[in-house]
Amino acid sequence: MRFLFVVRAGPYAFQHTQTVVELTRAALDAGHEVSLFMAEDAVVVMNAECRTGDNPNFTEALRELSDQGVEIQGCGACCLFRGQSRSDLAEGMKMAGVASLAKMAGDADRVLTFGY
Amino acid sequence: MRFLFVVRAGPYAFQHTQTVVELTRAALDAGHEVSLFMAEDAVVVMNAECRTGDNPNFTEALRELSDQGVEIQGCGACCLFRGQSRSDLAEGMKMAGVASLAKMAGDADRVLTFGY
Amino acid sequence: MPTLFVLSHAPGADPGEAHKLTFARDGDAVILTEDAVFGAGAAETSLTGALAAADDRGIDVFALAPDLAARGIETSLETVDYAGFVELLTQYDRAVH
Amino acid sequence: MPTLFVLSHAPGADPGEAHKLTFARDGDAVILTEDAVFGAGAAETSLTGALAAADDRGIDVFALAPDLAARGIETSLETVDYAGFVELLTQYDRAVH
Amino acid sequence: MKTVLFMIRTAPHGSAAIPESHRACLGFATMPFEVNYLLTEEAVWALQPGQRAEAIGGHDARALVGELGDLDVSLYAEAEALEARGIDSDAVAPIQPLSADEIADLIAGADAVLTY
Amino acid sequence: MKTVLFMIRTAPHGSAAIPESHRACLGFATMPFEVNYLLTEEAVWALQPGQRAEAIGGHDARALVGELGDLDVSLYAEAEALEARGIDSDAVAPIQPLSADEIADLIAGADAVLTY
Repeated sequence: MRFLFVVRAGPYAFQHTQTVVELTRAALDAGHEVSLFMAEDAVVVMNAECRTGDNPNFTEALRELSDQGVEIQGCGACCLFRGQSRSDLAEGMKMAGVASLAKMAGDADRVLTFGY
Repeated sequence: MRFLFVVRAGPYAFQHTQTVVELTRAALDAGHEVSLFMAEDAVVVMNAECRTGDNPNFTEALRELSDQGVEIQGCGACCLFRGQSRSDLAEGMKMAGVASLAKMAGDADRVLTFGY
Repeated sequence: MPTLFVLSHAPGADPGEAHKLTFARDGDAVILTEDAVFGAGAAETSLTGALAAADDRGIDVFALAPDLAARGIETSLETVDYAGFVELLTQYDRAVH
Repeated sequence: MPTLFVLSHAPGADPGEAHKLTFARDGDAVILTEDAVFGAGAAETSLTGALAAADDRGIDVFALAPDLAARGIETSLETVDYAGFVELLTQYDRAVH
Repeated sequence: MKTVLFMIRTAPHGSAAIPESHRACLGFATMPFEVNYLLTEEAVWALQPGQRAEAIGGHDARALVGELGDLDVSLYAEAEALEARGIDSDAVAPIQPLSADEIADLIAGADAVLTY
Repeated sequence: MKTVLFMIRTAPHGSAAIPESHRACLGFATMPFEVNYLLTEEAVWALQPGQRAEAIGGHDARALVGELGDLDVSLYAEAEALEARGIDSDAVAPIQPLSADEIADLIAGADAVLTY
């Protein structure tokens, strides 16, 4: 089965990104496919330069998931609003428009949104 | 009188930054002094590269307020968590630690927090 | 040493806004801003009772005019613009948001 | 065509979590995650009544074990780990968060 | 053709829930989807007439929602929430008020539900 | 010496309110401030015993709050909120339960109130 998780809340202000990382790992372990779409404050997790010290680094977690075949896209406008351009993004993460979100939702068997 | 406004919510996901910009303008007009401290998701507004198209650009609004003497600092750790380093910040905006927040609060006659 | 309580969340979304007023005293004041102005209109909300009780206890209640205008809410409360909000911040000894 | 309702906000902070359950039907299910697990313990919360009513209507109620553990909450509800949460997502036709 | 349901429960203006869901909805409306857009709880305030959003640099939420109707998006609002706020459901046409039971039907008919 | 009051009303773990307020509090505790830290509403769950925060990669909120006590921060919790949640107020020492009236006193004695 293919899942799409959409995240809107910031990765270090709210728990949602942690939940999504764990759900994605569990879904892969069970043989499912996963796509992620980041929007609004969630897009900062796509930034290659995130430095979290001793705390969990969700950019690294997503990089590993990307290596395992998870498709990761983020709202391009939301990135630009927050000062992020294509060259700021970590490997495997792409800027996309709302049509891509629709396409990812259409391709998914299950969609789950993580808002605020 | 000197005001300190502390903002934690993201500038484009919540209204708080707009309110703070307007309050700051009104405070300056009334002859007061204002300091701003950005934390958590609010720090992205300090990024020099924010592109908001036809929508209000709060980075530009803060740049103008900075030119009018408003001190603008942001939580350095929060910046790093979100992939922002010193060189990403707009002119007049500084990364600072929690001791600076305490000093700004100590110097202010009134403090108002804008959380989530 | 009066306090200005600042509310900004929609009354139906955040019961904490009404709860905050349980810490207010005679001479304190409340200002409804942002989505909290949905509690300033004619509709009965989770803030209605708390605001009436506050008023009875000598707590002044204000609402921020630009936030009312943006949302199409008319109010019988006293309204202030951003300059008036700043003025309230100077008149009260501290603000609790 | 049953639905899985996903709750994640603290019951005292967000009345919308209980409200969401008014859209649930026999055969649907609910999972308490993140701060919503504060509604899974012995304490009476704004979710208590809604969850009891859901149970009476044949709506299964689950809670996410790692979120319970992190918060020190013990529950009499059926618990699942992340793998179980994924399994629930496959078993129900859609999820509403 | 898949059916997507946007469920918005967040009040307009204080957050980006309405403009962001509107934007995402545009993405789905250009693809082969049946798109339903439902306002519940505090989000029904989006239908309040007389919004002068320029007072805070925002967008008239009622106009944004109305625009979606022109794109063959079916518009719905929770009847109970409208009534509790004194918003005249006759005045919100073409937005259709729904009972809790009708909302349950709408959910049951969706392939994916995006929440804001 | 100025008095600052941290008022936390947000539940632990679902957001960064506890670790972020803890961190800010450290900044004030190293400066000439009298620092009060008050948990209200859902934030009193921070005092729940038996948290195993490693299950979600987080921090034990009770330990974080307790640490502040070692830095001469005065710790308080809303008695009514503790009672409603069945958290034994004797078991939370040195955190002092306060009535609504005592909380009003604490607010009235503060030069600045930071809310989370």
